[in-house]
Amino acid sequence: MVELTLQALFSGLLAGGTYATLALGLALVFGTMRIINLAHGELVLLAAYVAFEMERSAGLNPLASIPVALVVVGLTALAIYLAVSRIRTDRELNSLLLTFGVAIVLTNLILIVWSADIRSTSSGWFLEGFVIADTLFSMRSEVVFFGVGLALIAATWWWLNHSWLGRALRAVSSNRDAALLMGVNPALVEGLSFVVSGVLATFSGIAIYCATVVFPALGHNLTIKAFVITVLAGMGSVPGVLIGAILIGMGESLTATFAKPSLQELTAMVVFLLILFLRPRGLFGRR
Amino acid sequence: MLALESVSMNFGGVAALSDVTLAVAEGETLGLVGPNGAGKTTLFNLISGVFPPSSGRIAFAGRPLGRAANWKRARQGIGRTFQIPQPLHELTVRENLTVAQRFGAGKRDEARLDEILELLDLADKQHVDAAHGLALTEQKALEVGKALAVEPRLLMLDEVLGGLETSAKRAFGGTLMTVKERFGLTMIVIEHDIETIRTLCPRAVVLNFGRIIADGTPEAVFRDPEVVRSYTGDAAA
Amino acid sequence: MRAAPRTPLVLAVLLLAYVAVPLAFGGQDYVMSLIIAALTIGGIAVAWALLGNLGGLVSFGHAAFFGVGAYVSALLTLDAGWPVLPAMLAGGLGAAVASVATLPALRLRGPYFALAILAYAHIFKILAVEFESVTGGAGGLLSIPGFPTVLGLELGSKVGAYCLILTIVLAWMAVYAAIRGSTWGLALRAMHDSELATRVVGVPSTHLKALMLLVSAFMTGVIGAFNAHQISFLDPDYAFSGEWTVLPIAAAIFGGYRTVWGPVIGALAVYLVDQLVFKELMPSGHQLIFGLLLGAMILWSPQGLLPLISRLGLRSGEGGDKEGKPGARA
Amino acid sequence: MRQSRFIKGLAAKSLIAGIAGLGAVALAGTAAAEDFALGSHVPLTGKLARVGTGMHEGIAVAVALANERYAGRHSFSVETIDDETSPAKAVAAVEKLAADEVVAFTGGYGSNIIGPASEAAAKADKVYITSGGVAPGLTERGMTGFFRINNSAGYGKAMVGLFDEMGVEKVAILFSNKEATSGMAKYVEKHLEEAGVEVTMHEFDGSTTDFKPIMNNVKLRDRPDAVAMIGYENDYVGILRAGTVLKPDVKAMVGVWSLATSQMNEEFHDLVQNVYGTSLLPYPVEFQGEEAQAFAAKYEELHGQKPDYLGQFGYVQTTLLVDAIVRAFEDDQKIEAGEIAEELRAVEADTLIGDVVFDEKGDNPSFSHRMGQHRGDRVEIVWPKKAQTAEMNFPAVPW
Repeated sequence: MVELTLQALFSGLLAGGTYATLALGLALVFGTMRIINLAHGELVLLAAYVAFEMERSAGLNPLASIPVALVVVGLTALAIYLAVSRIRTDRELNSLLLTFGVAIVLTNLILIVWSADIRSTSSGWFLEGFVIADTLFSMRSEVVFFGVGLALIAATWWWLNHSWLGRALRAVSSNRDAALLMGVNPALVEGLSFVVSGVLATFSGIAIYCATVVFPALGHNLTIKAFVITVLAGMGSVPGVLIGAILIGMGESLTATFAKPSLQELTAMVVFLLILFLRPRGLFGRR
Repeated sequence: MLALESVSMNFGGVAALSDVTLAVAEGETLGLVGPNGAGKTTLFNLISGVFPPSSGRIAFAGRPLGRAANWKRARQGIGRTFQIPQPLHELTVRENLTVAQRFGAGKRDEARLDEILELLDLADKQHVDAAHGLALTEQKALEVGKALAVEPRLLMLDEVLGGLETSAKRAFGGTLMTVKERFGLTMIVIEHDIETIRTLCPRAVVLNFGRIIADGTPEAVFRDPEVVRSYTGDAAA
Repeated sequence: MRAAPRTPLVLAVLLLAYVAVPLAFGGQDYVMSLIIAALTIGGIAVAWALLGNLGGLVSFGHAAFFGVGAYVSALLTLDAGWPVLPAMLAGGLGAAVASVATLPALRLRGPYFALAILAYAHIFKILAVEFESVTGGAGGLLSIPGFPTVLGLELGSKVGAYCLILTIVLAWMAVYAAIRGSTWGLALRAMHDSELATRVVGVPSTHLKALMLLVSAFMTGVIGAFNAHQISFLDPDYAFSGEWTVLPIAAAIFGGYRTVWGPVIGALAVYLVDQLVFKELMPSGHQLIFGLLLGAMILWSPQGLLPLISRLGLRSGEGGDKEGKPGARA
Repeated sequence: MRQSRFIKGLAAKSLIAGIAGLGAVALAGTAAAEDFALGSHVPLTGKLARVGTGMHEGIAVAVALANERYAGRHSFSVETIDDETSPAKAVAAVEKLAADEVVAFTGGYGSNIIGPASEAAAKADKVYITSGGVAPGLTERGMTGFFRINNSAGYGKAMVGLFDEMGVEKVAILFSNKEATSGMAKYVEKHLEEAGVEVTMHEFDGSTTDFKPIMNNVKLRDRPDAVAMIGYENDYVGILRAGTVLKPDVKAMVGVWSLATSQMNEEFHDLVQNVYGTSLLPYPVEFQGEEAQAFAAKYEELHGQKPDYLGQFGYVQTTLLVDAIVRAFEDDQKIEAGEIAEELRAVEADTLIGDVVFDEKGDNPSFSHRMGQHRGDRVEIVWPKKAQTAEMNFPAVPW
């Protein structure tokens, strides 16, 4: 019993690390522009497929394909931003529909280019077990990317709070007009937030490629999970994303262990709705 | 008609209204004055139920309003305007009034709408897009018209004369008096212009920093040293 | 006042739909099937647009109501022996009742509402899987009864099913038009951009929105029930499939969701062109076209296809690129 | 390399579609022509795109080989429509193909899609043969023109038979909450329990990626002798990875479809070692007999890869159909659905997937799958005994 609980919590914690990286990109754009990028999951997936393609055709380790994936996903994110920035009326909803369209396009492009087969890394190193005290079991990839995720979250947090650009970004998110007066170009900053979200999506995609399997239809699930965590965290809270992600991860693994694995999804959805209804600003949201 | 009892309102720790106690008699026209940020509009928002007060009680026509929703208060007979005109989008001027009448007064009475439009000099514009086709004076008139269509007993006007030229102001002030007489209204009027208050309101209440600092005839009130200080201190610009 | 000059046009369209289409395509089952499927999407699109336009609520989870309607109707006919047509109405009611569970979402703003409803669709699907004793679980329901013969018209035939779905869709359009033309409709349209102003003149905006949600759910539920009896099988994946959300949205956006005709025309255009043209060109992944279309419409003509056409036609008259003059929406 | 294969596949598809179009036109022109157009709907997009494509490729091989076999006498083509894993589109596809006057239908994937699609075919008075849906209900509908060469009982028999031979006493079943998988899980549960085996059930959602919590439950609570996995590729990979990490003390990991395949062996080589799954043939395929070798050669020629089980099923069902059509046609130069059905019902064939004999419902009761086991670069057939290419390696797990 204790062992089961500990393992469930440990698994949930590690899953939470991956979820956090996944959600942070979405949360960043959401925080800056009030735009929910429904194609975020597809960006993550795109990174995974770039890693797959590099591994298959050039035999590269997934980690080594990060630079290429960064470029591909970053440019795609930028392209999405350029499209979204053209929206003039009712940006909040129209951007939702637009990125929804982009998501459909990306999913089908991935299907056409890489087919519907499931893909995952063939690098055995990532899949080796990592065992703590003979009771807590995990894969190396999970531990590695948990660490990477923590580092990315810390870096993003530091960047938002201490760098000039990060502060500009936060200024734009709280008051676009005031930011303009401060000499910050909101378009530039918003574009930047999309690119940074692309960077985060890249790492998330590589992590998922190394730990689990990817297939074209996965993007939608990823977006939903990211959004659930973003809502749970609350607008603009970077630590909130981490904590929210870990809560969701643990909630899922506890449900799978002690209730019924098929109810995992239900847990996440119910938590999501409860937060929306009872505490719409999220657990750690400002405002 | 209206009674406020120790009403306070805080926004995130900042007191917008503190301990306001105020009674308005039936048929009265009360002028509400004070510098910007004194809490005048907040008071309107509390009475019309945009948000509930942090503490205190408000009673209308002898009954406590409690936490009744804003649309219910409209139906009970509280009409109000907004300082920045808020026409109902996508509708014509007449449709604006139709909606207000149908939902606020619970009936359809085209004759009365005609009368309101006529009184407010909007008859020519009744089929114009309310959100995009009106001049400022007309927008202000529509604000009053929507509130009247609700068939209120209490009408709260938030700077409906603000921003108008002197002659227009005078004419519109006259219209308001006619309207009040015609429909037997109790009115609370927020206005910056002392002259307007003098002509429209037998009684004036001055708010500053969320507190009532004077209450009496306009003459008496505007001579009150504290009122003068509050005005020269804040509203000179 | 609005309908008067259009009466001949409406009559012509009705004649075309009820007489010309069955005469022309009645013998070609597959064309009729495509049209039926397109109208099914169109019916959801009307319900979606009613909620979007009048309620100001964009939903990303109409599959939730579609699925509930389908299950309720299918189970009533299979287990309780109900006749199909009353069961379909009950399916609509079931969806409306299910939408009561989604009422708390009305407090949420735009995108939050959209995604909250999506969460409901997920939850309903999981429940359909888990309550196996009632719903048949993941295995679903096979051999759901088809449509009866009414007044000599065999609704189970292709032409019959076509007439049935056509009637339902037209009825929904009529309901939509009637609500929109009423004072309620005025209040609902006004709410979209000026909610507080409507409330202080006595409009119970949340109640009205809730009502629109219920009506929209009811409509979608009946369409879901129609589809269940038409296809004669259900399983959770199919009944709550994202397709029932995606295609209607694309159709409504494409046709213009602020008009009564737009969603249906959009559905017919999008679905038929996709199935007859794009599918030939791209055997795999042609849904891509939907995505492109949706994106392009949002960028260049968020009011839909009809305004786009009229704008292209009347280019000289338009000064700037300002969207949505009220006249164009009425 | 993969990509070029795909493009070739596309080219082949469009070529086939083109030929089919021509064939349909020719058929419509002359009623007693010797050109037979078959209709096919398979999912080439959507959730089942991968498996649909596999069957599609097998059908293409069957048609190509039939053209060689009957060269000079008859020609065959197949017109395929992507049903996008949607029942409504499958029904429309069947109706369109029927309107194009195809002779009969071969294809369909997913019981939920085959159900309505085959009903549409029956309405158009056409024979429908498939291997894509194993739900028992499909052959219980009293349809005379519906044939299925496989069924869930055949899969279940193989899995239960293997467990029986292993002599396990306790089995944990991990299954996806989808239609085919949950049906199969219940079949296996029932038959194992009847055989006195203790069973624990773990139902998971199709979107599950982390199987460690489930596997840990299996390891610490259930402590079974063997784990039965009933899902799809992504589930198998997840379960096996969880197993590799947690190393539960079990003697065997057994799956069903899509597991003991060459593709899984190549792409998840270490992960699937010693794992069992249904498989008709060993890998690398040792095609024995002329037909099997011809099939394999043609498959490689057309699709640039070794055939998998999906291709074999698609091939077998289509070949049976083609031969029945020819027999039905040659006696009186007429194509009649009833006659094709009769010919199919008279079939007693030893095919690539084993014996095929249809009962009056169109089911193939003699269908029994075989179990393969991943061993190094090979997949050995280990059950049933008579089809064995190697003794099973038991107990053995990937870790």
